[in-house]
Amino acid sequence: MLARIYVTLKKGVLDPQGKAVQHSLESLGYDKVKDVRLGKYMEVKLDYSRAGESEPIVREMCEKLLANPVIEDYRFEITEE
Amino acid sequence: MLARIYVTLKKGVLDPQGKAVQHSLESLGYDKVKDVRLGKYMEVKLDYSRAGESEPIVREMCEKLLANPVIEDYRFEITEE
Amino acid sequence: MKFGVIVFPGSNCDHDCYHVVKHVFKQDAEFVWHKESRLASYDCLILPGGFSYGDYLRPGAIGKFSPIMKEVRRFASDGGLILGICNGFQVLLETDLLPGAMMRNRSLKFICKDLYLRLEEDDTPFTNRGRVGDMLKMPIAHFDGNYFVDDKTLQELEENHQILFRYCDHNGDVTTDANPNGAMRNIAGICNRERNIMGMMPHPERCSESILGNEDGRLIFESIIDAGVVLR
Amino acid sequence: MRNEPRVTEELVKEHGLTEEEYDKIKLILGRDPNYTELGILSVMWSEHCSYKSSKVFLQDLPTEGEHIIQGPGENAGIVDIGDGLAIVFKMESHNHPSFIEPYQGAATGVGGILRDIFTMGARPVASLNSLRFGAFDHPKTRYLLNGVVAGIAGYGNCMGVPTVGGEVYFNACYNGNILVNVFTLGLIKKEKIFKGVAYGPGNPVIYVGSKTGRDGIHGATMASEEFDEKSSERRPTVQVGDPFTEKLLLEACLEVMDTDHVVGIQDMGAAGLTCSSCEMASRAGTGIEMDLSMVPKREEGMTPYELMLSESQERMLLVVKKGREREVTEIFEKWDLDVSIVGKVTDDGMLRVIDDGVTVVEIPAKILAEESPVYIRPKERPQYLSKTEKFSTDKIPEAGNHGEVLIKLLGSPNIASQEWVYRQYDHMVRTNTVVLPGSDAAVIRVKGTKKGIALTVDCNSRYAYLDPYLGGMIAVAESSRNLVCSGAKPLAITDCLNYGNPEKPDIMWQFDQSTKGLSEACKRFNTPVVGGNVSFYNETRGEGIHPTPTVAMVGLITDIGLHMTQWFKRDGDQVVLLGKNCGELGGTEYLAAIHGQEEGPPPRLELDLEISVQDTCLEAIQEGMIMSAHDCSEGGIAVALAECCFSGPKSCHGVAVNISGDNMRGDCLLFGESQSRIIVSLYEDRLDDLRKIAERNNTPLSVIGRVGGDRLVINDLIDCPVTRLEQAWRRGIEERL
Ligand SMILES: Nc1ncnc2c1ncn2[C@@H]1O[C@H](COP(=O)(O)OP(=O)(O)O)[C@@H](O)[C@H]1O
Ligand SMILES: [Mg+2]
Repeated sequence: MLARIYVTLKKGVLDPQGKAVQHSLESLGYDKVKDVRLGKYMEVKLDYSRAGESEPIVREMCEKLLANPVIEDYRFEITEE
Repeated sequence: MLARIYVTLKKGVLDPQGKAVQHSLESLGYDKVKDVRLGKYMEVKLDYSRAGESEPIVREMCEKLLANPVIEDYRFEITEE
Repeated sequence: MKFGVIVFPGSNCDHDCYHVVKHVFKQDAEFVWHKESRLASYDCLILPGGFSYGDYLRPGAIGKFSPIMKEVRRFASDGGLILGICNGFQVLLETDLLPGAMMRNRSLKFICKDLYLRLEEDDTPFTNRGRVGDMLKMPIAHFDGNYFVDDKTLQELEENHQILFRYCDHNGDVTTDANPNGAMRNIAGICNRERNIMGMMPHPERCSESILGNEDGRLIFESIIDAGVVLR
Repeated sequence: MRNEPRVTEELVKEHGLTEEEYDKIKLILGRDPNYTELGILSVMWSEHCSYKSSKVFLQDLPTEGEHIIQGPGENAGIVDIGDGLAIVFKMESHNHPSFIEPYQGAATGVGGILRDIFTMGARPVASLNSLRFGAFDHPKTRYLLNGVVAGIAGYGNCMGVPTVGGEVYFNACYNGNILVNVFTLGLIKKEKIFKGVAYGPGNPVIYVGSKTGRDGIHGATMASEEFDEKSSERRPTVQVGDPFTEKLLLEACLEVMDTDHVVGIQDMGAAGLTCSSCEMASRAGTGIEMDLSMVPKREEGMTPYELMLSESQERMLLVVKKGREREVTEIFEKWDLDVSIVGKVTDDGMLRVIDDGVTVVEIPAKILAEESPVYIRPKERPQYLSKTEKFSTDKIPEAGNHGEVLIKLLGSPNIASQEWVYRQYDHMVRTNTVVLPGSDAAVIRVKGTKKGIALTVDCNSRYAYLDPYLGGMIAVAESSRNLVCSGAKPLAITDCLNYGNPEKPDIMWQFDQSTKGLSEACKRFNTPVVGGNVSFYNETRGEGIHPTPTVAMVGLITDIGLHMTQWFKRDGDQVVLLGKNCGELGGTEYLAAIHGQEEGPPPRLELDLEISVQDTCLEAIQEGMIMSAHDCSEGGIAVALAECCFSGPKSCHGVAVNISGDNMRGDCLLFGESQSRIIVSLYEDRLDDLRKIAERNNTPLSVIGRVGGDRLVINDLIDCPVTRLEQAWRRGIEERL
């Protein structure tokens, strides 16, 4: 199974990297850019045969390690590879 | 419109971060983890009214700035917010 | 006093911390390998700076699972003194031994330079040698020192006098311009409520010898040694 | 047999081998090489690995001296510093990879030079870097600058090795070819030196570090070619650095080397497994046999060709004593590193590689490592020199307001404060850095002794362009002067010789001339060359860079308490100039930045005068009589004086001086870059002592003024508040970004 995990900064947490990217885009002339937020994208390959099996495991991995609950939210999808 | 952009390392390019996360998950007892790859996830808000309009722009932004063509691939989706 | 310096894979200020307590302050010191699951008896543990696990994923994130961290927690709850410097501070945050999180510096660049700190609390084992309002010159060297915490916790930190250092300018004023990394309220160092755990981004071990041109860092180590004597 | 491409004429050419070279190969082997062998031979005989165009020209460099333990030929040079200790250092270029991918290119450059040092058993304690970018307003410059600096920071900081100094230059000649030269110095106990030797047939060969992937295959050949549009297609071969793994590798290797299990050890750099194995065998007069099935792999289906040529980073090859396999393996496993016994030392002198039970490579190791072709390429004095030499100061209009010119110069990128760069480097970790970046040379202490080590890297490539011989000499003279200003006695150098295409006679002439100049100066300063690196083919579409013989010099301070810095310390101190103002404008920063010209003969260098000035300065520092010492380089005496005023970590000082040069124009006097000048400041009552030293050494000395006030005043030419000068200087680079 393949878990695709998205870790983003919580609403209300300032995102200096997103701001910097936004700024660069603007200075390249992309004036329609209104906001940029930067996060992490992870692909975790798991040796399970069913999505249902891996779901609680992936959730646990996110809680424990992959996201920092003080500043980050996460979500994920699980698919066959 | 909202562009969700995924930037990942090209196949074959070493991913030290992914490797370290994988190692850590393994030593936490997640023995079903076979591979971890780390990438970036970006949300770019754009002041366009139609997806078709923004698509070439987003592609260009990826090529120019958001992805490093030497070592990274990218893909994106565009949705209403 | 006996210090233990925890060595994570990727720690790189471990030797510096050891050198300072052992050779400058003539205390007992030992390195403690992160894979150890038993902790000998120490009076103070130092979590040194560096890049534990390369700072991959997030600074301190992977280090928190090192086997030794279980023992560090126990040591903490028994009231032992713990000093986390730079990456050590980040590990303490990730471990929840201290509240908050570190984000990338506002400038998105690594910053290594001397700057000034205002001492905010002198009633801790780490700062008892100073007086509130003292100004200390100390170097920082980090990529992720942009301290963040939710509003409620921030208020608690203030109310419980847990903020020990703030970045200030050469006049001692805590200003936005003096903030090197975007940290909330210029926070450079905090302690826990029980006041036996301190985390700070600046490096006192880099400024405790006259040959290095600055001895302001001595205050921290001398305070700890004083406190250690009292504890005994 | 496997499906390997047949070796055709076409394929041979693609591998960059000439017909004659290929004939030689056939003659040696007595047969046609197979595909894997062709790959191996082509990298080992590439310019980058074999030095085939430069070898003969490097033979004249002085490489021996009283304190030299190891000269060129090993992974790094070694110099004795007493107390049972030695220093190990080397400089390497990573120009091409950094142009293609600035962050990773620079990062892996740092990784490579660090491995060169700890492979000898030394703990790396300080790094330097010398960077050259195109014109600041060139569209790629900012991107490259940002990436390279971040890459060096990213790798070096993570390793916990302080980057204590360096240099940054901008010049349009680097628009299509930046230079990234990195240097590391390590400390070692004299009796614990390791070398890359595979002694003892039967001893196991051990691989440790990252797994092998398809990274950087043909990196070495890439460094041996000019850039063209197709270069970007080679991008997938870019290596990614993993400083965390390297940090583990460093600690683990030092731990292993603390035992007595290790016979020899070498890092895998350019040409990876191939280069490390054949060099180790060749040095020991042995052979090595390897079984590729034992090599840790990152990807599936890798061919022998790929495995042998991969330049995956963070890998080492060890030969250990037979029977110690388990002990060695355990140490590496403690550090969570991949480790595998991949082969053994043999007595037949062959590099033999086995894949799937089949021998796929069988070539004498010596042929690969030492018997590459050698070329004495034709050389010819370049045309452009007859034009640039026709320079006359009279044609340069003298700018009206010298104060404004000084401000402009101080803010120009080649003179402005480089703090934006070194602030991103951890320059204090290890708590040894006694003089941080920002003075003439960095100084680190050697814990457990009274000693200090000073380090600097220098090259004015504009001088080298206008007069390669003189440029080579001046690079050495300036390095030495910088060390002396920090209170150190120069010991030895390492270099990076960066040039265009050596197949062009005028480039070869530049190379020959500047190497001769460098050599001559090293002999006179008694600073042998203990190692270095040649980087050719720094050309894009036929446009070569300025010849750039970068010199990194290391010196010893016997009493660290007597180190020196460049800035004024106290109001009231006397300011003294050692040396003479000759007012030469040729090749100056003034001419380039203010008048947009790169012309003229560079300033003269009289070695006797230079040595006398340096001797006087060093003696005076060692006698403890002076408070500051700063050498005059780019921007001349006006810039040097300004830097003395404001570059210190504490408060600024003003100064008022009267300088003289016979009847020369104001701009020549202020901004001319005459060599062999040092500005010192001292207590008034030590003046006579200084005079005595100067007299004994025959050094021209003039008392030119006094520290004090808050303005810089030079004759009736300049009178300007120091804060204004300082601001221009501090903001110079940042403002442009
Ligand atoms: N790339 C760099 N990395 C670290 N330090 C640097 C770098 N470039 C310049 N510096 C530091 O800035 C100071 C000024 O450099 P430079 O003007 O080249 O000095 P000098 O002319 O005396 O050699 C030196 O201390 C130098 O080490
Ligand atoms: Mg210089």
